[in-house]
Amino acid sequence: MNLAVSLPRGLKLKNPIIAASGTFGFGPEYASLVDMSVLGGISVKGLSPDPWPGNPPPRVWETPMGLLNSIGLQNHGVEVFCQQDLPFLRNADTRIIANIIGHTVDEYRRVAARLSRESGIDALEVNISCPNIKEGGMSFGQDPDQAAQVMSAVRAETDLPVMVKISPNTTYPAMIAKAVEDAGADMISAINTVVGMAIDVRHRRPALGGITGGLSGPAIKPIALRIVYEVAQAVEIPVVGMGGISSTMDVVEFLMAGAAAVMVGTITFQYPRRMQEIVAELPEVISELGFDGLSDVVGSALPGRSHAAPVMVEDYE
Amino acid sequence: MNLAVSLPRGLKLKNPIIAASGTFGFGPEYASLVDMSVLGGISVKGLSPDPWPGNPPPRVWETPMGLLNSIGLQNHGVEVFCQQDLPFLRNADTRIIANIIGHTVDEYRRVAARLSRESGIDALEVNISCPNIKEGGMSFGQDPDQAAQVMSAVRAETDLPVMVKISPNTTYPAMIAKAVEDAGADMISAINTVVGMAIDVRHRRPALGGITGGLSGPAIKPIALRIVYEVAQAVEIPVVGMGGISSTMDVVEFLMAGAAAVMVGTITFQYPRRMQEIVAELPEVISELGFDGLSDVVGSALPGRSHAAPVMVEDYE
Amino acid sequence: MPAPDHVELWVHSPPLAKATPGQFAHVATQGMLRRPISFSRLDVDTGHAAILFQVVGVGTRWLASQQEGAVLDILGPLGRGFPAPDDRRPWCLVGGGVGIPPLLAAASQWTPAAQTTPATILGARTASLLLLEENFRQLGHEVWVTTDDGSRGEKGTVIGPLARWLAKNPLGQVYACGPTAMLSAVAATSGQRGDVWLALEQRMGCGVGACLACVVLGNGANGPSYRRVCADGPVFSREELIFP
Amino acid sequence: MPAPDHVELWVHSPPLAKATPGQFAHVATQGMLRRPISFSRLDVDTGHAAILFQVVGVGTRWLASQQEGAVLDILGPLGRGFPAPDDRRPWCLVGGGVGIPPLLAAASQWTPAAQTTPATILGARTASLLLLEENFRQLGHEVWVTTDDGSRGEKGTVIGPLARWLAKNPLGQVYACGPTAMLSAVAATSGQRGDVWLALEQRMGCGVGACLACVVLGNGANGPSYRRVCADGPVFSREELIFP
Ligand SMILES: Cc1cc2nc3c(=O)[nH]c(=O)nc-3n(C[C@H](O)[C@H](O)[C@H](O)COP(=O)(O)OP(=O)(O)OC[C@H]3O[C@@H](n4cnc5c(N)ncnc54)[C@H](O)[C@@H]3O)c2cc1C
Ligand SMILES: Cc1cc2nc3c(=O)[nH]c(=O)nc-3n(C[C@H](O)[C@H](O)[C@H](O)COP(=O)(O)OP(=O)(O)OC[C@H]3O[C@@H](n4cnc5c(N)ncnc54)[C@H](O)[C@@H]3O)c2cc1C
Ligand SMILES: Cc1cc2nc3c(=O)[nH]c(=O)nc-3n(C[C@H](O)[C@H](O)[C@H](O)COP(=O)(O)O)c2cc1C
Ligand SMILES: Cc1cc2nc3c(=O)[nH]c(=O)nc-3n(C[C@H](O)[C@H](O)[C@H](O)COP(=O)(O)O)c2cc1C
Ligand code: FES
Ligand code: FES
Repeated sequence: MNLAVSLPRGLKLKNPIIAASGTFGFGPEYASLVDMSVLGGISVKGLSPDPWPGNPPPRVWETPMGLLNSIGLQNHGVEVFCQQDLPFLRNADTRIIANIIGHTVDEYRRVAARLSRESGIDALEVNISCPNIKEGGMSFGQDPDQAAQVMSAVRAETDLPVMVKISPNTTYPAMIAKAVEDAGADMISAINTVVGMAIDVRHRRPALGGITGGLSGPAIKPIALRIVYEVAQAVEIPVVGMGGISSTMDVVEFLMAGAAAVMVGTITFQYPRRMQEIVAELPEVISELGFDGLSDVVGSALPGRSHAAPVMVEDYE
Repeated sequence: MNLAVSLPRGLKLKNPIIAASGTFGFGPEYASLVDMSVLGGISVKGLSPDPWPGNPPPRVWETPMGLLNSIGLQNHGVEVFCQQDLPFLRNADTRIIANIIGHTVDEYRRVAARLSRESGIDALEVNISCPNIKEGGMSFGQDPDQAAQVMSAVRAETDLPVMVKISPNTTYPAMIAKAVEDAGADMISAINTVVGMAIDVRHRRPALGGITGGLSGPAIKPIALRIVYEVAQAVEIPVVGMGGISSTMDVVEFLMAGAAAVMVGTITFQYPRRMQEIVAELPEVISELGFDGLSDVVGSALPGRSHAAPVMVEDYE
Repeated sequence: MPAPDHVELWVHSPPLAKATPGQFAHVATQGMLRRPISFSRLDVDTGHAAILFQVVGVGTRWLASQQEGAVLDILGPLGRGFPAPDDRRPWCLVGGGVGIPPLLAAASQWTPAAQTTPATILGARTASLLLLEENFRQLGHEVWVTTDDGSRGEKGTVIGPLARWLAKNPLGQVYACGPTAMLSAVAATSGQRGDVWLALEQRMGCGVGACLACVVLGNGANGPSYRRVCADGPVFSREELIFP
Repeated sequence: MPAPDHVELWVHSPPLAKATPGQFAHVATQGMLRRPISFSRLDVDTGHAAILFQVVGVGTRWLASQQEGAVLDILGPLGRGFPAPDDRRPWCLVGGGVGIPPLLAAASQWTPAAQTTPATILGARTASLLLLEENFRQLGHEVWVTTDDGSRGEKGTVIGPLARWLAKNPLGQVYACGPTAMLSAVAATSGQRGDVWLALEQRMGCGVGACLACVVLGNGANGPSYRRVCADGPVFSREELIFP
């Protein structure tokens, strides 16, 4: 079965499985464990114009079926990335998505501009979950106007396919998605982590150095599916779904909810080869569910689709 | 150890463990399994002025360490409650909290007024997660002004202690808490369920009859703790924390994050006696952690508290 | 193993053994919710109760992996079981798939009406999934079997034999358990007659009537209203229910 | 059991057996994250490696419950281990609690400098928690023991014996592993001298350098910067680190 996915501006993936930003480094870290050429793509760790130090440790904490992280978007900046990491990535036989971050609209613009001068980058993913330091720290992803401003600034600098990664930490994620679509986004990726925290009971304090952190992993899958389902109906552009995927069936859930492709994050820490396994299993699982191809699966649980028809008619279960 | 909790307007609980609304019915359902007199209180299923039918089934679906429900606030209305359920509850040796719901400010007002005429109710819990049908369906809990209007209307009708139960499905839950505090709330309870969904892959459709549902259970504990921690700092009134509690240590996490008492919901479905076990274990756990009493635990992980002091100094772990 | 992927599991528990056929056990496995499973056999003398289930997901897989001697956490018996038949009139059991086991518990306890042979109609998708046929024969029942693919008995559904039995037994009482589509057809086929009892399934939360998760559409005092399968059922009379 | 609640577990895996002492195994248990545990012994000839750990939470409890013959899912060897000592100068191992096991792996591989006896200083909260003392003695080390409560050896911390050893061995090399407070004290006590190697712990995500979870404060090219314990360490030279 052909698993290829065609996305806007000529972005073609071998298959819909992409490594999620921040969980796959810049590629070489996992290279001895994961065959990158099997993946549809990888989204690298968020890149800012200048290096960001990130938060004090501890930076991760386990929760029931979830992971809290307060990495704080530590990265060595777009310049070092272009010089040090891009040469390796150019040789990787997969699509490279650069995840970009900033504290002001101009910082986003600068990163986009810098990356657009380089070869080897196939798409940009704009992470709007960063606090807007000019506007008092509310994240760009919580306000449609600010999100649109970021997208417009990035659009002005690049012809690369651009996806905007939306935050679940806002009342109406679909409204943000619509705003960035109108501002020129080619795709939406959803969702980023959910704000959460844990208490280190023995030490009587918040468990993470950053106090609050981002919740990821299977615990957030229902939250992610709901947002993908809503966004897929609110916008015309493709949605890349993520949040808690740990199995091939999880991927199918996201595809049915309207995702054209998916990203896989936290589970990689426990099972680095899970993405490869999913790529291998996907054709069979899709066939067994009665679909002819990947594109038939996408959106099949959206309103107005084949809802009522169960895959197998089982009179007796 | 004395576990009693004193809350505003003379509301006194034997201990800080309260059964969460919607997970404990009206009391008699669990009476053969749970000794209600051991509990600090019970919050009954949401009550509307007229009966609400709720959503079509299926109404529950399991997710990783979580539960999605789309009960849709089915209830037989406040009048039937007063006639049919209150006589039983009046004889229960625990505090009775009536959870109230409405589709308009006036519906909330009517329920509060009706309940205030009855004896046997110790407090009201205003669930503002209902859609405001006059304002196009945005929930009261997503907008500070609307939330405050509901609280003011309820306040005008009752001298009972009132807690407002806030929703996590909004950008700034603490802002809602502050708004209802200003409108006369005596306490905040947090959090209600997180909007989520699941796909029934075999049937190619949303798993719940209500399409989306509310996520509860351990999966949401980090989300709940973060909101309790923020709200406890934003308001002066006590916070009743909940979301994913399944053990005594979970209760301690909520207390440390600033909750004066807690509610326990979803875990009751699996282990009806878990609340009793927690009440029994709590004194010993609190002592082992080095606290003299319950009130010392409350807020001990908030900024400016004894943070840095670990409970035990372990040079070698 | 009663059929591939099916497991019957006995537990020693005098209170459970006193269940009424049609009541269920709410079994803690892993995950957030218990699993409702009907009793397939009840031995009040020895204090044993059995559940017979198909392995379909994580909970039943875990349960099937339990070793002899394991201690299970079960709430029950829960719900309203089948009312015993009026023993002056003939009765008939209609079971599909995993709806068959609770009917065996009933068949074992109920006495046939004088001068009648109790009838049992069993349906399955295919022969290998047919449960407990021999057990009903051993109890002296007249047994009709249907399979969707005709691999055993009559090709088709339980509705064929049921319609014939109803035609011959105008005062017959019907006790059915199986998938909703089958119960709906049983309800339709039995027309206006009384004494049709249907045991339903629905996804459950608490199992004790507190959460309102497990509802099905029924006839309330003031028109259609939701009824709780766990507490008002799982057994309902046909008149209590509304099928779409 | 090396001490109460401590378990040493051998795995057959030729690639793991080739680890450098100080490297670690990243072990899948349950829950979302793997557990990092250092190698306590390495037998490259038979292809076996051992990890020795204290049961402190869900992951180590699960691991301790594994039966002989179980197949484990381990990533490794990961990280940068201890550099072998310059064999012309004396060296000393300093271990606290569960920091002791990786030092045994080192002690077993390294040769003493000519005319010196390797020194090992072991600390624990109390006697029953002291790990592997006999093993170091069997390797011919001179062993000093300290306990916080004086229940075995000198009352106090490893810093006492270390300061005395450093005073006698101005060119001595130091290899330490233990809780951060101990490593910080070792760093302070060893003053400006070079060849002080410290093995750190930090909560980890990926274990391979990709997620930036496991950082500690270190000296970067342009001032203080975070270093990854999993990929840049867990072993760092004293100069690379900044202790608060
Ligand atoms: C009153 C009652 C009696 C039943 N009696 C039997 C019986 O005797 N034998 C038997 O094999 N099965 C019976 N079932 C169905 C049985 O409950 C499900 O097959 C079982 O819960 C599946 O659990 P799982 O974890 O293996 O599957 P999963 O699909 O992993 O379960 C996920 C969730 O869905 C629920 N669920 C899945 N299927 C059903 C279903 N058909 N009905 C209700 N909830 C479901 C589970 O309880 C669980 O909460 C009965 C159901 C009800 C309501
Ligand atoms: C490089 C390295 C080497 C280690 N070597 C050893 C060893 O040889 N023997 C030994 O007993 N222990 C060692 N530890 C500590 C060991 O990793 C923890 O004790 C273990 O992860 C606890 O897991 P748990 O599930 O039992 O505890 P839980 O507290 O339930 O674990 C919860 C989470 O916290 C993490 N965690 C808990 N304690 C620590 C810790 N001290 N350091 C890092 N993460 C922690 C766990 O990995 C897990 O992600 C080492 C740690 C590191 C970083
Ligand atoms: C340790 C960690 C670091 C992350 N860093 C980034 C990042 O730099 N940029 C970004 O857009 N998302 C980042 N994310 C979010 C993930 O890309 C993803 O949106 C989220 O984890 C949900 O997917 P998952 O449940 O499969 O992990 C990070 C997640 C984790 C766990
Ligand atoms: C089945 C179900 C029904 C609920 N009904 C109500 C309700 O009527 N009113 C209300 O305020 N909260 C209701 N809740 C929310 C709970 O009271 C609680 O806020 C939430 O479940 C989080 O706590 P938990 O994780 O311990 O369950 C319901 C939750 C569940 C699972
Ligand atoms: S399962 Fe809770 S009411 Fe039936
Ligand atoms: S644990 Fe991921 S970088 Fe070290």
